[in-house]
Amino acid sequence: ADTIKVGVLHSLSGTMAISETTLKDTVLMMVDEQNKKGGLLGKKIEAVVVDPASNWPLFAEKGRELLTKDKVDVIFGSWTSVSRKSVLPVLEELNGLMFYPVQYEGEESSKNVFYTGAAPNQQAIPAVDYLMNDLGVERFVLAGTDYVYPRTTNKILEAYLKGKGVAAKDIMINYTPFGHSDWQSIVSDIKKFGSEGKKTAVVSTINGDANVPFYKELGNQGISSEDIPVVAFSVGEEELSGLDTKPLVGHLAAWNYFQSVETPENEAFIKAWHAYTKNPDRVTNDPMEATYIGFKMWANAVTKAGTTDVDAVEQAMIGQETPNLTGGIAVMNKNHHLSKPVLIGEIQDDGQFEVVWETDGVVAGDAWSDFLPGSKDLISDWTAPIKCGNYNTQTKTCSGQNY
Amino acid sequence: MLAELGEAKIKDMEPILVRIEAVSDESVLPLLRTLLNGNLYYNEAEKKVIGQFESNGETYYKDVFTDEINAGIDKRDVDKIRVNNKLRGYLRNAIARIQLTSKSPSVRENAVRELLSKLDGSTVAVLEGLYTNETNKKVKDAMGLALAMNTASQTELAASNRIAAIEKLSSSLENDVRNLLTTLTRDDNTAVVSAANIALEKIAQRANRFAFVDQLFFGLSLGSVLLLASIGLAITFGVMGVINMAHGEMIMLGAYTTYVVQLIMPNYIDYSIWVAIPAAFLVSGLMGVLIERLVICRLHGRPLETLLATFGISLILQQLVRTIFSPLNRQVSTPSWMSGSWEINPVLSLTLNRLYILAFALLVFIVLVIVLKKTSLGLNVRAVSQNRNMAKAMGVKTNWVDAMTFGLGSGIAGIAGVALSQLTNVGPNLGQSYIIDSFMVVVFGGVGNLLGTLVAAFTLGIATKFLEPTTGAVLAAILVLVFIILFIQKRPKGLFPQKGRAAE
Amino acid sequence: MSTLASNTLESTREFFRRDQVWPFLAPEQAAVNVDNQMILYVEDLNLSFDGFKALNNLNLYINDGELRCLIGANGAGKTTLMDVITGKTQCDSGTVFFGQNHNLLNKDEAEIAQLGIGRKFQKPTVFEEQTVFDNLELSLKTDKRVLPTLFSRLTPTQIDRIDEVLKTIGLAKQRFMLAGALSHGQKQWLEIGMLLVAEPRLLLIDEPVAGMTAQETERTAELLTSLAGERTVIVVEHDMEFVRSIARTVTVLHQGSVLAEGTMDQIQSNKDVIEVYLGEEAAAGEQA
Amino acid sequence: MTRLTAWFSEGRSTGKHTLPFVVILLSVTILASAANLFLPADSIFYVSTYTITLLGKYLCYAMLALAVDIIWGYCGILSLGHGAFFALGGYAMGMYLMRQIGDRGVYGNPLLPDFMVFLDWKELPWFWLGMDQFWFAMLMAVFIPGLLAFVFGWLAFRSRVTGVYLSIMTQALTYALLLAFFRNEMGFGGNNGLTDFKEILGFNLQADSTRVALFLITAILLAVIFVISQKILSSRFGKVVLAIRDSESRSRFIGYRTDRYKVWLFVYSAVIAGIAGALYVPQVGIINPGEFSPINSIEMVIWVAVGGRGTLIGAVIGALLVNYAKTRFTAIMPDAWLFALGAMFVLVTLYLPKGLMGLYGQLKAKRNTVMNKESQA
Amino acid sequence: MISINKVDQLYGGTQILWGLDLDIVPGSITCIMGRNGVGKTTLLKAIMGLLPITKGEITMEGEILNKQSAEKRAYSGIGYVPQGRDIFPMLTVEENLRIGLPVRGKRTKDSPKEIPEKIFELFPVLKDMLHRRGGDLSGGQQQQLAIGRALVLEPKVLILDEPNEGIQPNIVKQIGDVILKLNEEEGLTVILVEQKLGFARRVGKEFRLMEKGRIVAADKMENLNDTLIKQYLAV
Ligand SMILES: Nc1ncnc2c1ncn2[C@@H]1O[C@H](COP(=O)(O)OP(=O)(O)OP(=O)(O)O)[C@@H](O)[C@H]1O
Ligand SMILES: Nc1ncnc2c1ncn2[C@@H]1O[C@H](COP(=O)(O)OP(=O)(O)OP(=O)(O)O)[C@@H](O)[C@H]1O
Ligand SMILES: [Mg+2]
Ligand SMILES: [Mg+2]
Repeated sequence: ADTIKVGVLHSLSGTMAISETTLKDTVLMMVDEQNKKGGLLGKKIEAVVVDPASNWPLFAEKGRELLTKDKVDVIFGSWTSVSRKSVLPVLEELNGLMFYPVQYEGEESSKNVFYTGAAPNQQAIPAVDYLMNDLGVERFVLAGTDYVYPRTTNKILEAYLKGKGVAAKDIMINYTPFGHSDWQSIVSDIKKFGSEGKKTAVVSTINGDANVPFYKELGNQGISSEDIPVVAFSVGEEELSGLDTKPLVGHLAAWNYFQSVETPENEAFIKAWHAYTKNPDRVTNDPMEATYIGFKMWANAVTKAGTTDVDAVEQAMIGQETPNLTGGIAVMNKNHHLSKPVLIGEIQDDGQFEVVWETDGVVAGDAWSDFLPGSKDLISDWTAPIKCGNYNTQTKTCSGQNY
Repeated sequence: MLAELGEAKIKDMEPILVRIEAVSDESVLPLLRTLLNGNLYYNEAEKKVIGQFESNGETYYKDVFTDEINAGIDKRDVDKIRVNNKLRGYLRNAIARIQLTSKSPSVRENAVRELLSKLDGSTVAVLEGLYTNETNKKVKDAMGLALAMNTASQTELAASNRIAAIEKLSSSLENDVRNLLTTLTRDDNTAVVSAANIALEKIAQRANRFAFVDQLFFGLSLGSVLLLASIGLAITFGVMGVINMAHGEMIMLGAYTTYVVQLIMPNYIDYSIWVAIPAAFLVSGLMGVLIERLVICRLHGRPLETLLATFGISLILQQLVRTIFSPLNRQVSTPSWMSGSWEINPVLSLTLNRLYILAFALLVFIVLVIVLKKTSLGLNVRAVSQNRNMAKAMGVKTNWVDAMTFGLGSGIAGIAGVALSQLTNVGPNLGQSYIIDSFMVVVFGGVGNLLGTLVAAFTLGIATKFLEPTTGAVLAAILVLVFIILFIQKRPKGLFPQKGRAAE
Repeated sequence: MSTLASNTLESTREFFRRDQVWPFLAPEQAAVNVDNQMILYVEDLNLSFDGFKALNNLNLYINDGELRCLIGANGAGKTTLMDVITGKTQCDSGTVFFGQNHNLLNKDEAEIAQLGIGRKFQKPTVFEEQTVFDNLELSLKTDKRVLPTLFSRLTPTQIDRIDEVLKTIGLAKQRFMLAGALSHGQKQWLEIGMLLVAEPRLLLIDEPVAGMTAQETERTAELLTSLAGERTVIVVEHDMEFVRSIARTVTVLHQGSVLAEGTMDQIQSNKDVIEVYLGEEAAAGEQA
Repeated sequence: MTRLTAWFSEGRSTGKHTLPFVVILLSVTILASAANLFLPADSIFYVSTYTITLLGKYLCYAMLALAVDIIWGYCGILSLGHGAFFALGGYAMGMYLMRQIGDRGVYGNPLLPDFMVFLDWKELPWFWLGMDQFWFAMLMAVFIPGLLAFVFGWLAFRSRVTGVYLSIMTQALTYALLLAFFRNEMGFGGNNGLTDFKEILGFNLQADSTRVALFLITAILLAVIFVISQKILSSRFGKVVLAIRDSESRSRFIGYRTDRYKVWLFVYSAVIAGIAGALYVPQVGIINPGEFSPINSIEMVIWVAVGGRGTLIGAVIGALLVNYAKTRFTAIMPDAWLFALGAMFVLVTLYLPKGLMGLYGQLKAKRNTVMNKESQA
Repeated sequence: MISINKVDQLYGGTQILWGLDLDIVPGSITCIMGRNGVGKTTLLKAIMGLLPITKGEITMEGEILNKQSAEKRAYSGIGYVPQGRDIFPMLTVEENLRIGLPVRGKRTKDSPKEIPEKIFELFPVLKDMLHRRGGDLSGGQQQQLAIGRALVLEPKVLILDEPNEGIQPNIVKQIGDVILKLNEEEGLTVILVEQKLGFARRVGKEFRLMEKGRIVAADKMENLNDTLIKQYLAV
């Protein structure tokens, strides 16, 4: 082929369009920039955009379409876990390559996927540490949408908190359906739970759209961040842009990236983004950085391998280093997850986050959580001799491979 | 000292603030408030702190003490003095401590209540000093409460004193009181423990009553949202018989209209709602008329086809909004008079936005009923929906009636959008999330019966909210659905069925 | 307590009655018992709609094989009576027996129809989107349960029967036309045809000659008289000429109860009937 | 039995589209399969596995559309919840496929599917028992939808719930199931559903031959169901069903217990939907609660409306066409495809009141009149 | 008054009216007769504007009606009592009658707020049933309501399609009287489709016989003889 093809598999319609459209634009911007630099291996990069329309089986179908019909060399895509799980068998069957840019529950490592978002140990655990150590929080509300990511994260956190001596009655767990919009009772429960004398915080894994009504209700019921801070793992700059943030000032989020971090790389990135979208008000967020890092690493890996052949690129990827937008260097580990710094930010009234805490160095993403009984013995290592995504260190076996 | 504040790191700020508090009186309040709001800036060059203010969309800087405008300064000259949660907590308490001597009794009372959970020795000493001289009854009560709390918690005091204090506490609903009593139930002194238990019991009884009111309010409020969302559909679907899948998008248009109105008048957010309501009615209503004239009017006598066409229209409208406004959610601000809550007592507070929306929903309902009952439109539209040809033969301008009715239903959906924009996302999927509930409400109430829609909305709202605490949100939703399915078996035509020979 | 238990037991039994759950297990319908020469017993029937008494202590007995005319002012309750008999409307109190052994009040429309009670509605109702022929086929006297219907085919005798009826009702040419496209009068005829092929024991006919020409009215009269004897016919009609041409016994309803009953002549000279129904002139005119 | 054979051999009632449909369907599928298996990938006649999978999916949708049409087009019961039956069939198949993974899951647990290990379940819930047997799972794929349809239909039709009330209740049904299956406690994998399947009856699901086989089976079953449905609907049972659509109360007055007819037709339709779901899952590789979403069920109705309600062939064509349009549009104009699809729905309703089959009918009528005129001249 | 010129009408593919000509004399009562299915109702609907005609012209007092919508025609003074009554079933009797008030307002120049008492004088039942749903009335009551409803419009021409279907004898007579009275006292032009010869003879002043979508005989009522009846009305 005379071009290198990059598939973009992000929903442009349906419920997930809100989040995913931005990532499509990010990939297109990266492709643009790379082409301005002369492309890759002397060829132009061509982006192929399809719309899986927030319909999970459609992700598999569109993934197959990209790989067999359009013959793309790499795919950037997916947001929800289920969409990733849906394309995964297709990727493995057709030996495609995908970069997945969103924080997720972990417990997965595929040869054909690189996970550039945060694993639970890169978001949840540092955040809880911060709450306990810096804010003196003793009671926790784990509020989430009822799906795998919150379930897993909360399981991990529960185990972690109990390990730290938090009593079971000081942990309240609550699940709500997708798109839940009537938060009155839950917020009032949280308020009650938080007014029993001990410093309380909410750890929120509430997904997507449900956040706006949740925060509005928090504001209206007068729960300020000083009384009961909320630390969220799915609320970033973009989610806040749909919200009047004045009542939310002081609530927290844990990410690997904030737009407000001042580094030259970030400044350049934001500038490029504003130029690309022709909108000086567009915000940037963590999954965009993950996409950015993923794309850079892929480009480097292709250059290093001298080909776009998936197996070669996959091996070349491991050990790739790219500067983070927030400073420091991101490294692709053997388990296809990144090492990244973890930042905790407070919401400001301009919809940005103010970093209030960060890890000293980078944290390596953990494919398999150490806090879950099923997976504490599992590791992932895609280099010889193990070459396996779920290797049991006890039984020294590897299971669940499709090839 | 102030300059230090400007240069200090967040970690080092607390001691500075303590010093500031120690030397000052009410005159520093503006400084602390500005800092609390995050509007305090530091001018490096002049080594001065100044406040940032905004009006008419322009930012300017003022001296926080003198209110003198520093004209020459712009954004680049100043750095924000950042605060974090811990500091905000400290600031709030500091303000309260300073305000204990404020002239306004209500300010004093709030200050006391603010400090209930932070009763340290020095505060108590200050309170004791103020208590005797306090003239205002309410403030005095609050201070008495604080002092009683202090007394009750002092283990070295005589049990009888403490018990008396506990009895005094049992009439309060304050959280801090309850927390204190709960700790006292673990006291060494058994008499104190039993007194605390009795007091807690008493408080719990009162609190439960209020909790019920609270839940009822949640239910009514959810009901009002359902009512608003479905009332337009009760017209287009219930009365006209159009299976209007684009109803949700009409709501969405209303919400986006609110957004645009706020965009146009950014400095009058508080009044924007009053513009947004008629604007949304017009936008959605006109869109409704357009849809009716272009599509629905050609589908007379084919009600099921309206499902197909309006579904297509809903897809188009969604994508239209996505193209124009981007797929991201838009930010709609809440006017200040609608934010916050109406605190009736420490355990019962009703959020203002929901209160207004409840009232608004009822108002819209009543106006609509009057329009349909008192104007010929109501009669004509029913006649047209029952027998179009005969209505024509009786001189009813069926085209006009159809367009007006559909416009009315859509317009009301638009108004609902204004209200919903205050509660939830304003995004392209807004409509989708309400369409199913809306149909459910209309059908549950009985198609073609506005009163049924009202009752159904509130029934479902209240049922959901009373189930939720025991079952969780997901199960509550499922149970309500199952309940509706079973209920319809008993009453196959909804709560208020159409009766009579012709209804079969 | 025990009554509660037995009640629940009873209702559970009712719930799981095998003939209701599995249609093919339903017992064959017992034959109609007409030992007393009487086929329909309507006793003390009461029915009110929002306070308005549509049927008021109505008593009516119909002999087997009789042709009975039912007349009465508009709104007297004739159609409502038929509604009650055919199970369309539930009455407030009273009894309706078909033969001596079938209580019609606890049966639904389909059961009643299967017992052999056919009805023609005041406003013609036919299956508009099916052909005239199919309309008749559906009405044939056959096993109407699900499985037998699924596997049934038209027998030559049935086809002949339909053809015959088509001729009788004058719609032979329209046999493959959609019933919805028929004119009002033609629909009336089709509905009569549907009654004929069903071969019911008791026919309830609500205003058959409305909208028919004089000749057609005559033909209808002939048809109905020929049916009587073998079948029992109850006709409601306002066309006095028609009623006279067929009537043996006439029952007059008024405000939900029987006002008078007797031969046509008796009725026509009855003062009350003249006052509320026939009108002075009409009665006089008819007698002249 | 003889009655059965007689019933099938009877000529009068077979629809005139049946034979051509079956012939075209089967020959296209067989040719496509052969092209996929036996031609080299660079041949111009080669049909890629992608296309085969896509076609297989379309055929499942066609079967589902058939189910919707039977109940809506012929009996006038607008079900906005057929996605529920489809998904239940799919889940039955998904559970079987999940159990087939055995210890090849990521956690290597021989008994529990990954998502259970992951959420720390200790043993298999009772409703997963037996699902490792293909025959049992397939039985469930038709039994569960059928049972649900029976219970729901029996309740609803007996109480004479009709029209929009019924439609919205079916919608409530599927919506309730959606919420229930989203719950992780339910033991069906929550939002993620069931995925990562490996084998069906010992055949590798990723092998081309397995895919082709599934595709062929789908086509054959579609043909069979089509013929049976055509038979049922053109029997007197079918006429009764039409009569119920026209005027249910009149049908009762001639002695048909319409509720039973409706229940059985509803069950039949649900079973077809269940079969479609069971065939769909191995071909797309995932089943999750999204399939229960009310919007999906509405879309099914729309396929039927586009194709032409009340003709079986119309339902099939509608499903194929709309889904093909969706596939094409989402690829060619990812940003604007909703405009195209939406406009298509609006235009079809306005200009083709009886769907595509209605258009076909009109064209034929026109040709006939032209021909008549010519022959008269 | 109304004249119809060479009108064709088709339902889908089948032609019902074939070049039909008809003249309605102002102030007369014209009775249209014919067997079932010859197109009487179709003709009346075409006059009212409820069915489009494919060819020809319909004029009323010289004004061409063809392109006018039915509601315009109602304002021009045509009142219609359809076959099968077509009451608005879920509206109360009162509402059924009120529907026509705006037209009446335009036509009589005094905008009445109330239903004219005249209607209740003609049909006293309606007064008793004022708050009952139209659909609940008995067949005959509905028929009376339908006529009353048309009269609310204060029409110049009243079209009646088999108005006596299902009406008790004394009211049949009364309806006849009403028609005659309105015709005589207010000069109302009436077009009446009627099957019952007796009534037609009593009320009608002119007759038109129809067959297969055409008018085949037209004359004064006195001249309606047995040969014509046998030829066009017998089966
Ligand atoms: N569902 C109902 N609700 C209220 N009133 C009703 C209902 N059904 C019937 N009625 C009333 O009951 C009375 C009897 O009606 P019915 O139709 O039986 O009269 P009928 O004798 O058949 O008259 P007609 O000869 O005019 O057809 C009427 O006054 C009617 O208004
Ligand atoms: N909607 C329709 N579609 C097709 N044909 C129709 C339709 N309505 C009526 N027809 C046909 O038109 C012809 C005339 O019907 P019309 O109703 O005008 O008859 P009519 O003279 O009023 O008869 P009747 O005395 O029975 O009322 C009939 O043969 C009928 O079959
Ligand atoms: Mg009657
Ligand atoms: Mg007629």
